[in-house]
Amino acid sequence: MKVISETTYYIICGSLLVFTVLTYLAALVDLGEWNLVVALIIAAVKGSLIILFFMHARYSSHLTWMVIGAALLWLGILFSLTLSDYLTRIPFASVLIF
Amino acid sequence: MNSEITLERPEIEPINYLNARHGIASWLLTTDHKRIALLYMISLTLMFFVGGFFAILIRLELLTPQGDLVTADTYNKLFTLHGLVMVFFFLIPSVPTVLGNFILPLMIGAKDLAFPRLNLLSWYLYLLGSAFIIWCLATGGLDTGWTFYAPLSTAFSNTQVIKGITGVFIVGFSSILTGLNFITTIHKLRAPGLTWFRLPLFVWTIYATSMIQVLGTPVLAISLTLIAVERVFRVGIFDPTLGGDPILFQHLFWFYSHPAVYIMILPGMGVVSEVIPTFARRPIFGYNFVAYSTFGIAFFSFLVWGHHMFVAGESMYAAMAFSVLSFAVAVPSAIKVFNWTATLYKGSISYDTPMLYSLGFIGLFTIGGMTGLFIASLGVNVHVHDTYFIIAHFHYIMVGGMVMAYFSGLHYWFPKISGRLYPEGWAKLAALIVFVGFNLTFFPQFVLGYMGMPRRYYAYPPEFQVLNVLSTAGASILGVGYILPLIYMIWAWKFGPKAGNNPWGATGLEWTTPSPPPEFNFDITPVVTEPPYNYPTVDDDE
Amino acid sequence: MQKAEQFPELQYRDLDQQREAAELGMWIFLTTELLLFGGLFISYAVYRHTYPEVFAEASRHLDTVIGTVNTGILIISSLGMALAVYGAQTAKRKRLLFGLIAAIVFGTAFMVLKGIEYYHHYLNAEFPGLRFDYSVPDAKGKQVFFFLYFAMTGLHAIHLTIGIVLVCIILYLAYRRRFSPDYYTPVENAVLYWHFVDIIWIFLFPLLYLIDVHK
Amino acid sequence: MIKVAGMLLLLDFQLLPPTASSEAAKLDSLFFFLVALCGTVATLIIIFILYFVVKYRRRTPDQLALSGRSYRTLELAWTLIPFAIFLFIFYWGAKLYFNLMTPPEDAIEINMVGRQWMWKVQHPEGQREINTLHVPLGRPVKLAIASQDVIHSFFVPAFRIHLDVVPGRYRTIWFKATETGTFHLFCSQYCGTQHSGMKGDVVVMEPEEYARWLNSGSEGSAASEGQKLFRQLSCNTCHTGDSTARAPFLGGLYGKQVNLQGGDTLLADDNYIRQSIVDPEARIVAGYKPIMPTFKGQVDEEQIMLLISFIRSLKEGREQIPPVSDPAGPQPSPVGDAIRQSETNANAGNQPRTNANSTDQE
Repeated sequence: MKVISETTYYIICGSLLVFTVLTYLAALVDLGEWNLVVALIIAAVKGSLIILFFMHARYSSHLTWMVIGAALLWLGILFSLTLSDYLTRIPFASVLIF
Repeated sequence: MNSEITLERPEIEPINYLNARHGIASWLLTTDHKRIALLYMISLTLMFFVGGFFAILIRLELLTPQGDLVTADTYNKLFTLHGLVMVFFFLIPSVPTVLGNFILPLMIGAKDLAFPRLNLLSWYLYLLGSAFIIWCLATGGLDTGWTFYAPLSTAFSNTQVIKGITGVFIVGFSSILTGLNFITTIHKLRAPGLTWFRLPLFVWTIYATSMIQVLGTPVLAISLTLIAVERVFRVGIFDPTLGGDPILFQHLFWFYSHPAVYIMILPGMGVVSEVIPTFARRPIFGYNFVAYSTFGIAFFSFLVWGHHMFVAGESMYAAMAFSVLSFAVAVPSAIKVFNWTATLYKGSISYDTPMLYSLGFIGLFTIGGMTGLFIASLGVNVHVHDTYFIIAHFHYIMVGGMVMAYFSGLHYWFPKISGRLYPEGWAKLAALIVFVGFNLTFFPQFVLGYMGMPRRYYAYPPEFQVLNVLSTAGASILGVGYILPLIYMIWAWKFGPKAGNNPWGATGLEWTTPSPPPEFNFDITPVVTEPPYNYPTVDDDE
Repeated sequence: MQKAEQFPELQYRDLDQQREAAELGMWIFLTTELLLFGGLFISYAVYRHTYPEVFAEASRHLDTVIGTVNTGILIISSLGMALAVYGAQTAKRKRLLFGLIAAIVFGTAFMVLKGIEYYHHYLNAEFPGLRFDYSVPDAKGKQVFFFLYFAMTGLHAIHLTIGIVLVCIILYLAYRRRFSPDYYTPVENAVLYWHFVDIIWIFLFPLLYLIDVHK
Repeated sequence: MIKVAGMLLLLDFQLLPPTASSEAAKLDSLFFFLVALCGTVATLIIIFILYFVVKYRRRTPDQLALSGRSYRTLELAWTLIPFAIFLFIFYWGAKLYFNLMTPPEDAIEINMVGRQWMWKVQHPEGQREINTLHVPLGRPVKLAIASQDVIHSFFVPAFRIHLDVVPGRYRTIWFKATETGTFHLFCSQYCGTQHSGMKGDVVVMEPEEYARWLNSGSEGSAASEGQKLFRQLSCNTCHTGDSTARAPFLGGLYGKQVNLQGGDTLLADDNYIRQSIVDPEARIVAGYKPIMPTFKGQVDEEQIMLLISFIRSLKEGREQIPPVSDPAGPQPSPVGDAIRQSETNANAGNQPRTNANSTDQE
């Protein structure tokens, strides 16, 4: 198992904190629908940093990468197919009422 | 059957996993995958007969158009618990936990699963889940249908929903842990030389099944948790009067529960892929295609859940996408059926019981699969949705397919598990009875469904009676066919003739160890040098 | 004690194989955890699509300051866990113990702040199921938002609590010198779990706290 | 065997449901195509299996199999050909589905409410019935169905239509009956204890007979019932129709685009009006304050349908809104319908017939 230096950990932690502040600041600016996109991109970057360095995925086997890939792929299936229903419902006039 | 070996066997029984340790604790605290498989087998058999008992009561009630045997409430509880017990406590765990647990490590030349203690924990979770179901049953039952549709289950049913959900939730975790264990085992503990394309197809199917268990079950767990929270705290995540959307529950539920159908059928396909080459003495036709189609099924199974909701209120366009994907999942299934049939070509075929069950499986699975095309087609679905057509279709897959395959596997590996042979004549008779009884039970239900008999009806218009009577008659025959193996297998376990290491002359590592296998399977870790199903053949003169 | 752990279990060829299997098992477990949360995230997506304005309005009832501070706290606790692995790998026992203790302290701090938030929501009648004011405008969408808020952060908090208990056990074992550069799989797996819980929060934070805060 | 044969004769045994709608026949052709296709393939597979099993049976215990080879072309063939066939079936089925989900413009609109455990029907002319649905022969009928409690499913086997009724929204489906008679109506989505009791009849009548039936014992049209309710609930204190009113003007609203606060526009259909009654603050018309109280709990699904019928009947003009001061106010104009208009002139109010919503005209 590869040993990652302490310095790397400190740098990653620092950038995560910076990104957190960035998330907050980005939310204060009115970007319309892009607010959500920006927030999610920053979150994805932070998540990737944690997976790659804190969780050592960068130095892990292909198998670990396959597991991560499968998890994300299946999450994607759950999202895309469920939303394929909700985003195309207009012809049914199926607004939620009550 | 190799009789010489039996004769030369010395009087003293060699040490095997059954007689190596004694006492109740040696069973309840065992980490031996073979013993855990037997524990599972006993508990599953129990649950199978509990579920079967409900089924018989359901069929008896449907003998007449009026409701006369039980009350409507009781009937609703019967079909709910029949579904719940059979799906979550029998079909989903059946082949993986019993045959998979026992055979998989033997097949890949491993001494045990990767996490033996986790394996035992899975069994205890299964027991705990069953205990919740029994508790739920004892305190009044459950009447939401095994599908737990909101808002009926959250705001309207006044039965023991929470206990039922807890039971399913717990058994779901058992299923996840089993899947996790199998995946790790297959990746890490294969014998030297056993590459992916030298794996028996059973291993492929268990791997694909485990993938579905690991990736699908958590979503079921969270959706059932939400139902429970909504019910207990009167909040609304699915209840429309509080702002929720009941269709969302169906999405989450079927995200797991449709692939769950393939959790049930894939290992059955694995069994059949083992049995047919053995009794045709030929390598399986198109090994690569069968192996890939296993993964094809597992992957596509996650893309089709919306076909349960064509008329339930999902968007028309989503329905179309789900419909075309549902047709796509039929392709790999078709590939398998064609390849099994082609394996028989030029074989040396014997008619032993496992083979009879497997041939029955192909026939019934073909019918079940093809009626799936009817349902995947949007137009026909609008008519047959929630009718007996659906009931017949999925029973052809689950009972005609899966239970046949489970029986096939039980008979096939019975000599390995017990070290003894079952009585062939009785077994063949039972196979015949099951086949006839099954078709008589469920074929009329296709007709009933197209005629328009809705599912979960306890009283029905009189013109449906004839077919219902036929179905009930078939169910009683089927019941006999299921009890028979129970009797002769218990008998054979004690009194059957010794089987020897390899009674079928099959390939595969599991047949190279003694029957029953020793505690740690292999004294020397085997090294694999040849492809699977490497049966010798003679040149074709034609 | 330490010696006994140096041998692989019976089914493994060697310690490396055993460690790889344990790591693979842990990653697969995290996959199931991700999909467990996935069910809540997709519900969130669906309802945010259904009630966009109500969600934005309700989001303003959350305490952004506590949310931001908590994010930082969790990241620092993750650093502690990362340092613990480093300590275990390099046999620096102090680093190992210090990292674990830091994670426990910051994890607990997170839970305390979360509890304060929950209490405020309870006082403001924004706690569906316990105390919720249905007479406010758009009560339904708001109810769904707060239900999802409590479900998501609640499930996260349950995971974090399990994580803290787990780290306490690891800390005890580390204190008893059970780990060495040859054998530290439990540390590694606990760390993976902790970071996973952290990642979930990193997504929860903008999704719940920061909807249209600029308005 | 004899007994079964006897039962076949005695019980008027049948294998297919009646085919009583225009779409049913189309669906049956797809169904029989599938039966023929799958039947052929399944029979072929079974014949192949039986043939191989007999021909290549093991004659001596140690007989070996004959050597063979793999056929890649064969594998590809039985992968691609089924897929092509499947796409064709998909196309056929999808076309039928699309038809069923898109009602024709000239359909008669009938409202239904499903609840534990009955079907309530409300004809636009005011006739109400429970567990029976009368429809005319040869005219497309569009059903708008809502559920008051759990999910139900509207199922008429003879018409081959099926629709899950989800609480909280209207769902629509249509059919055109092609045969007179009485047909089963089932709830097919499990809905609680008396699920199997939630069934009824669809009665298809000749148009003249249907018109007569509508006329008999009618309590006044749905629109007039709705108007009474409108007054009872004091809706007219705000929806006065004045330019100074606190609430939007409802005349001619139905079927129009509405400007909402926040700049969105929305079609004022059944679902929107329903939402405005039970959850008024969800979507507010531009220029108005969110002052309307919710009527959820005060009106049930049927009453909401009456109110919608009333609003639908309003044309552009002010005089239709009953003034507060005149509780006995003028009779409203019922929803127009050619059959009803020819038969029920007596029931018509003092408004000119041109009030009828033009989309409901034949």
